[in-house]
Amino acid sequence: MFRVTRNAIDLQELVAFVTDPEAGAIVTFIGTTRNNNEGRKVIALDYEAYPEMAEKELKRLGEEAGKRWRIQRMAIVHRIGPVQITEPSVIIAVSAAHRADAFEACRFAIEEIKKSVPIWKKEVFEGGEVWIGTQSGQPLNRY
Amino acid sequence: MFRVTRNAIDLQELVAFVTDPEAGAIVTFIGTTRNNNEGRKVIALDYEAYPEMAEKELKRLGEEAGKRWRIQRMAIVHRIGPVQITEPSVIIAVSAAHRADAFEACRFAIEEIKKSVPIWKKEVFEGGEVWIGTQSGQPLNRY
Amino acid sequence: MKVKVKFFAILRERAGAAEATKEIREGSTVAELWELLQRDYPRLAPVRMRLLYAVNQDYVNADYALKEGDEVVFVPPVSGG
Amino acid sequence: MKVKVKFFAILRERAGAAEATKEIREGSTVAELWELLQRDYPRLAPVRMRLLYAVNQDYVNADYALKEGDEVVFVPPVSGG
Repeated sequence: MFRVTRNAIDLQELVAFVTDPEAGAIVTFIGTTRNNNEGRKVIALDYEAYPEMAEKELKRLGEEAGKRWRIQRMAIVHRIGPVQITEPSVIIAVSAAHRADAFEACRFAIEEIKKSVPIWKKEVFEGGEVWIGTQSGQPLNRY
Repeated sequence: MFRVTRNAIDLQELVAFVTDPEAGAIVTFIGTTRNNNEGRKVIALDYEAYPEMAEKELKRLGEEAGKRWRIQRMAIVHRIGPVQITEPSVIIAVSAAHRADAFEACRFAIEEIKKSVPIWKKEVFEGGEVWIGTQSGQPLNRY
Repeated sequence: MKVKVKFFAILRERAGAAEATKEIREGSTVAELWELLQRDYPRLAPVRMRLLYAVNQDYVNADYALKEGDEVVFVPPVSGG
Repeated sequence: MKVKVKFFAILRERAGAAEATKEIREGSTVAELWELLQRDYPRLAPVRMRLLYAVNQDYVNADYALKEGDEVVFVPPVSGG
């Protein structure tokens, strides 16, 4: 299950999806909106995606995780639109026979999402808003 | 929240407990009964605890995690009694401002549980049952 | 030939548009398309950030030669999660 | 003096009891109590595994000197999770 949605994410649905009789471990990562960032008081995060490609990239990284670790199932759902303080913006669930694989694949997934999946967050803070990740002042250049 | 219970564990309750406006990440670990172990076909696991001490040790390891990583909140609930295939025997939830702390503290918690918390599992498999962890043939000796 | 461009996030805001159709000469590269778009949308020009390029929902290099009907996206630094 | 012993898991099954009260001489250590218990419960003797010792819900060393009313648990290798 690799999905981008405008709705609140249902943790139980993801955990049910990855539950497997061959699995002894399920690890989940929930990214939530934090009330502060770099000294700014955050009001909400507002996510935008290139949805067709984002889902394709999520699926691709799930397949890559399946090559690197012995996992049973993986689910990733990323929310777009406004996400209030304490609400989840992304949930990853991974099941595996053994816990090390579940932990490592889950960690890999969130790191990869932050590198390659076309989703962007705008931080709405007291006094303004800013697209996160675009403030590096780097010249136009392929990574 | 550090608890031993005979009831099914409620993942949502733990996640709600650790949800915190200062947290950007929640990592959960769910240990589930796997249908096989060392070539045996597992029917169920049956857990027993020294409950007062188990809860004390869970609390102690939560405090230790709080010293080692910058975490917001932690919850651990371990079920005792029979736990069927795919059902959770233990759930750990950890919130932190940043994901690395949440992942590492959660991993630490499950590793410590397996080392020091007085809970034992008996594996009920096709053709018999066995207390896990007691088959080492090591002489009586303090660790 | 014509290609379709989609703008997202900071580029969408700066372009003032979510989509555009652009007539370009056969064999133009993604980098050349970006140069042309900066003339059409002058507020894209000062965007000094690392962009990635996607054609038909896959990342490509700057020298990728476009074809009729391609869907092109200039990908600002991603920040999901 | 009297101490209370609780048996869990494989030791509970082998002792055939979950609890026992044991009269021991003043200043006995945990290790000495274990020796005595092996006589009371012969099926504990062949248990060749690493045991930990807990008194009043805290781990202690084998040479811990017991006091009246202590709650003692011999902890078989744990296997929670």
